Amino acid sequence: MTLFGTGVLKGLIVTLKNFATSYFRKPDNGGIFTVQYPEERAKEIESFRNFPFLVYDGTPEKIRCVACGICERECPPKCIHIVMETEAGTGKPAKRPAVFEIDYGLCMNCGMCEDVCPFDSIYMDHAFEVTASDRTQELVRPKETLLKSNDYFLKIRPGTATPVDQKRRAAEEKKKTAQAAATPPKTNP
Amino acid sequence: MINTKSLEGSQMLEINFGPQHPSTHGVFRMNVFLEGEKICALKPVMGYLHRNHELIAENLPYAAVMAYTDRLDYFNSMANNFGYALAVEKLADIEAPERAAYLRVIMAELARIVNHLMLIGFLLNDLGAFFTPVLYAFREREKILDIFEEVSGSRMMCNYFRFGGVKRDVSAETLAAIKKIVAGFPAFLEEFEALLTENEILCMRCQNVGVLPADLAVNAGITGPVLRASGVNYDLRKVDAYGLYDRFDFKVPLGKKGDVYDRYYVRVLEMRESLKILEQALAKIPQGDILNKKALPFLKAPRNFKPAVGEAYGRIESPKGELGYYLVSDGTPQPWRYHVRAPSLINLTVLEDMCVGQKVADAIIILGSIDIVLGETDR
Amino acid sequence: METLELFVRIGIYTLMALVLVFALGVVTLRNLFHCALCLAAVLIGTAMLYVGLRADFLAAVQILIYVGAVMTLVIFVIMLTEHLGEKSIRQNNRQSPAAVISLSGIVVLLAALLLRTPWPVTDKALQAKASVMALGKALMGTYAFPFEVISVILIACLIGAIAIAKKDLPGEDVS
Amino acid sequence: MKEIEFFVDLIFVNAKGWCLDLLGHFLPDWTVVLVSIIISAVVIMVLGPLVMMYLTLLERKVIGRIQNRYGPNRVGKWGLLQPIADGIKMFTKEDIVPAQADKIIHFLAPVIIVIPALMVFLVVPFGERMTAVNLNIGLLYFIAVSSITTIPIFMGSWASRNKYSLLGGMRTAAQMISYEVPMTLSVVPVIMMSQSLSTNTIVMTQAGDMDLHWFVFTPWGLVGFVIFFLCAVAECNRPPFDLPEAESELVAGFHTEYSGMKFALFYMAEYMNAFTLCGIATTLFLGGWQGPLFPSWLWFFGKTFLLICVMIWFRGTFPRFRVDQLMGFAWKFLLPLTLINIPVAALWFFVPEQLAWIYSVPILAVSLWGLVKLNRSFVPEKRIYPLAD
Repeated sequence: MTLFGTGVLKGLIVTLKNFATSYFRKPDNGGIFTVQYPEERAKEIESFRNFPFLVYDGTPEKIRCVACGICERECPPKCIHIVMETEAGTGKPAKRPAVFEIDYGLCMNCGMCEDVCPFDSIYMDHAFEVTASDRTQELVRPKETLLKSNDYFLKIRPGTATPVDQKRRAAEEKKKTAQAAATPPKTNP
Repeated sequence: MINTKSLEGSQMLEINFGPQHPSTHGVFRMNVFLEGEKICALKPVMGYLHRNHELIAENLPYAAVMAYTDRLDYFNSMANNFGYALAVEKLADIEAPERAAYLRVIMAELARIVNHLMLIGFLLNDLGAFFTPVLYAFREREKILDIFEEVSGSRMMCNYFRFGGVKRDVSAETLAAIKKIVAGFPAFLEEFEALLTENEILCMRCQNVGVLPADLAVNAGITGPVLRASGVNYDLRKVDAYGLYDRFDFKVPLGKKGDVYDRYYVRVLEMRESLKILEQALAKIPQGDILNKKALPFLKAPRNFKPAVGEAYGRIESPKGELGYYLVSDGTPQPWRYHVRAPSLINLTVLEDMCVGQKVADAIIILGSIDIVLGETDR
Repeated sequence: METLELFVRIGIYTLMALVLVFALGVVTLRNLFHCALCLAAVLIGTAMLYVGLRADFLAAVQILIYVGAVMTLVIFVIMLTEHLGEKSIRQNNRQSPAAVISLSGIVVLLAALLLRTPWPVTDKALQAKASVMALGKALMGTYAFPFEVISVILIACLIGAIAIAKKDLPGEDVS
Repeated sequence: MKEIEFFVDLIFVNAKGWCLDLLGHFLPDWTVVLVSIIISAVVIMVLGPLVMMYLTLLERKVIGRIQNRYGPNRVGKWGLLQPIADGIKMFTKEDIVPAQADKIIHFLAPVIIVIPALMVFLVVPFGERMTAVNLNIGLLYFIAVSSITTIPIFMGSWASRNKYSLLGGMRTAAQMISYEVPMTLSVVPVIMMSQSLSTNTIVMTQAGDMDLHWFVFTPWGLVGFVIFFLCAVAECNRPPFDLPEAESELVAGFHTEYSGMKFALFYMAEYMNAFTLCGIATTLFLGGWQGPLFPSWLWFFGKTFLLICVMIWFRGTFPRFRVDQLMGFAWKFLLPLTLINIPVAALWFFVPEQLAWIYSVPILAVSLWGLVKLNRSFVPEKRIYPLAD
């Protein structure tokens, strides 16, 4: 038979121990596990996904997105809005988005757009400090704020970006050689 | 504003616990009739968090629904994903490859540990402890959530499962990290139990409070730890042996009385069993594909996934009970009918039976011990 | 020092006035809970008057018993029975003129009696220190018998209360 | 050496003396008496809130560490300015009064609750010759004044017109009345031993050699101390006896409908009560300001804060009792134990010390064991959980 009151004392000892260990133990070993946020930051995990962003190569003009609208259609909460640009003279579709907006207030960070995009142009970002004071204006992000360079993409998610880059380079090489093959070689007279 | 209503002829105090109340676990309301501190009648009122989950799902391709199932029981999205993936796989006759199946079990069991930890923490808060058990639970949960973030990209809304597999393969380092967590967890459980299990105040408060007799539990369709605490041996991991659960050696802990204390302790023991499963799974996990070849094309084009006309019911032993997904396909990319059997909702039906005759303080802990998440209850 | 004594005197008279005002409140206020609070104030004021008369022990006991226990019980009962004390009660009825007449008669009678009675202030009484020890000795020695009788009454009350409370237990159902 | 020690001991007393001497030169006699009262009053008025402010910080820090957090550490070094920031916040917050509330009583309740909390400071002996008023009924005064606290709590709970407040108020009344009984009775042995109700005399009788003749080092003193401390925890509504506020059940109990400074006053009273109760526990059982080497006021504050830390430790560890168990604990467990404790202490007075040890320890142990046996509902059931396949 255990003495009445031992359970209570055991509990007191546990909390006393934790009080003491909080001064010298490491966080993963029973020490203080809170992170002092603005000064310290939690370890950034590569696969972390927050809101989507658009990738461009080199300069913002060279945008990968061709405004095909697949992400717009597949987005479960329908937070993407795309309008394709038309060529100034001809009025033909220019395979470039004139408008590309994502409503961050609506987006649920599921990553569907990233999965379905056939042109490797939309990916999930790491940036999570996206507060806004207005729900309808500031949280609807236009193309300009969504665009981020490929270098940034390589920096935050090297594991995803490097194979994509290799694939794209290989495709470009292939295209070049195909072009080279297609143009008839100059025949020597 | 304040009035006493007469109920069954006697004068009683009617109190609304919630929807704005610190311990109704979200936006839940209990309409309680009190005589002094004793509860004479109790009506649960729900629906404050209704988000039209089922109708949204019926208008989306099958793959897109996965992200919404995360939001059902937001403490263990991995288990929700598992159930939905099983249902769709049954409908379309796809099987997950071996490695993916192992990963699914690992994630589901980690989710179970997270869920039980949170439940016990918040139950203790309902009992009046000042956040200490919750924060100890958070300390350990944090480590598991880090794993979830590493494999799926998100800590709570994982969206990790796919039909015929999982979203992303798990690296050897991550597996090693899981192994480390599993190895270190028993020590934490010891500490946690030293703080709680034998505490006289906790025993006084929990033992013989909110007793749920086994026959009532079975008749009301209660599942999960609440049912097992009443002494009924019913665990879908054993009954259905879905996934790979028939390959692992684990036991089902059972309670006797079916009171709050049993419900608390059965969950502690379940965490220990989960650790056993995790150890075995981590030891045996093979190399290989993580996605069935049949399902691969649908990743890029979810709308091409059109299962044949038919119906399927996939169910798993979620940490809260039997979580079932019922799907009817009419051959289009969207399900024709989609229904969730939410354990939180069905376990809540016996709340009044357990509470009547107890004190106000007991109603709060009984509600806490059922383990409801309003996202799942209201959908 | 005389100035100080004047202050004390002023203080005591103010206190007396306040006690009277609160006492008036007890019988005239329409809300039962307010009446009870006024009564508590009267009791505290009386205790303070005792302090002014250098009867510290009596003051402390007055507060402990009347304010700490009896008033708490009274308020408790009001809250239990009157549904948050919302009901306001009528403080007068048709019999009030008659009551005023008879009461004023009693007041006149009492006042006459009080004024006629000599209140001898002896040197012995002024010098006697009402110390706790003396009180204790008196209670345990000279007045031991009445003291014990009161305790017997209290025990009888306790047993009676238990007997009344016990009836409502659900276990002992009358067939 | 001795002189320096004596000087440090009486530093505050002497400071006041110098002030009065200085004023005595150019002021009439009667004002000096008034000034003396005013100085004591101001010191107490400042000490009370100051103690309360830093107790909140201490509590948050200690509980933070218990829970493996830092606790407040942003405002000032180690969060030392946090109480001031809280105070500013409380002052600037909107004061919300429910539409149906009884406005006057709703306003009066938090004001009145602070008065007894401050008044009890009068008889707490903070150090040698540092009792504000050396009443010969000090202890009785303390118990009487602190029993008033129930009424403002009632006023607050009634005037709010909120059912949670009402339930909280009911619980407070029941709890305070119940715990006052064993608390008062647990003090009786101390009064018998020191043959006085004056707090100063009680401390004096605990001097002995090395200033360590504390009552807590006797069996009846230990039992009395534990009971008194548990009752003190219950009296100031702190966990595990915090039913009147029971956050998870009654939102905030009797002060559910209070905000801003009114809420802060309730809070202030609670913390000041915790401080004074710990101070009185120190005075009665832990030898008050008695102790070797250090100055008397340091001993007093050290012991008091140690007891307060234990209260905080309780808060960081325990779940809450239920209403009926709380009452049962007071009436069925603490009360009989105090009643047994009184004759044990009385016998101690007449019997030589060695013999007294020999009989009193077994008596108390057996009665403790018997009470546990009689209160079977307090003892946890042992359960075995089958593991099915």
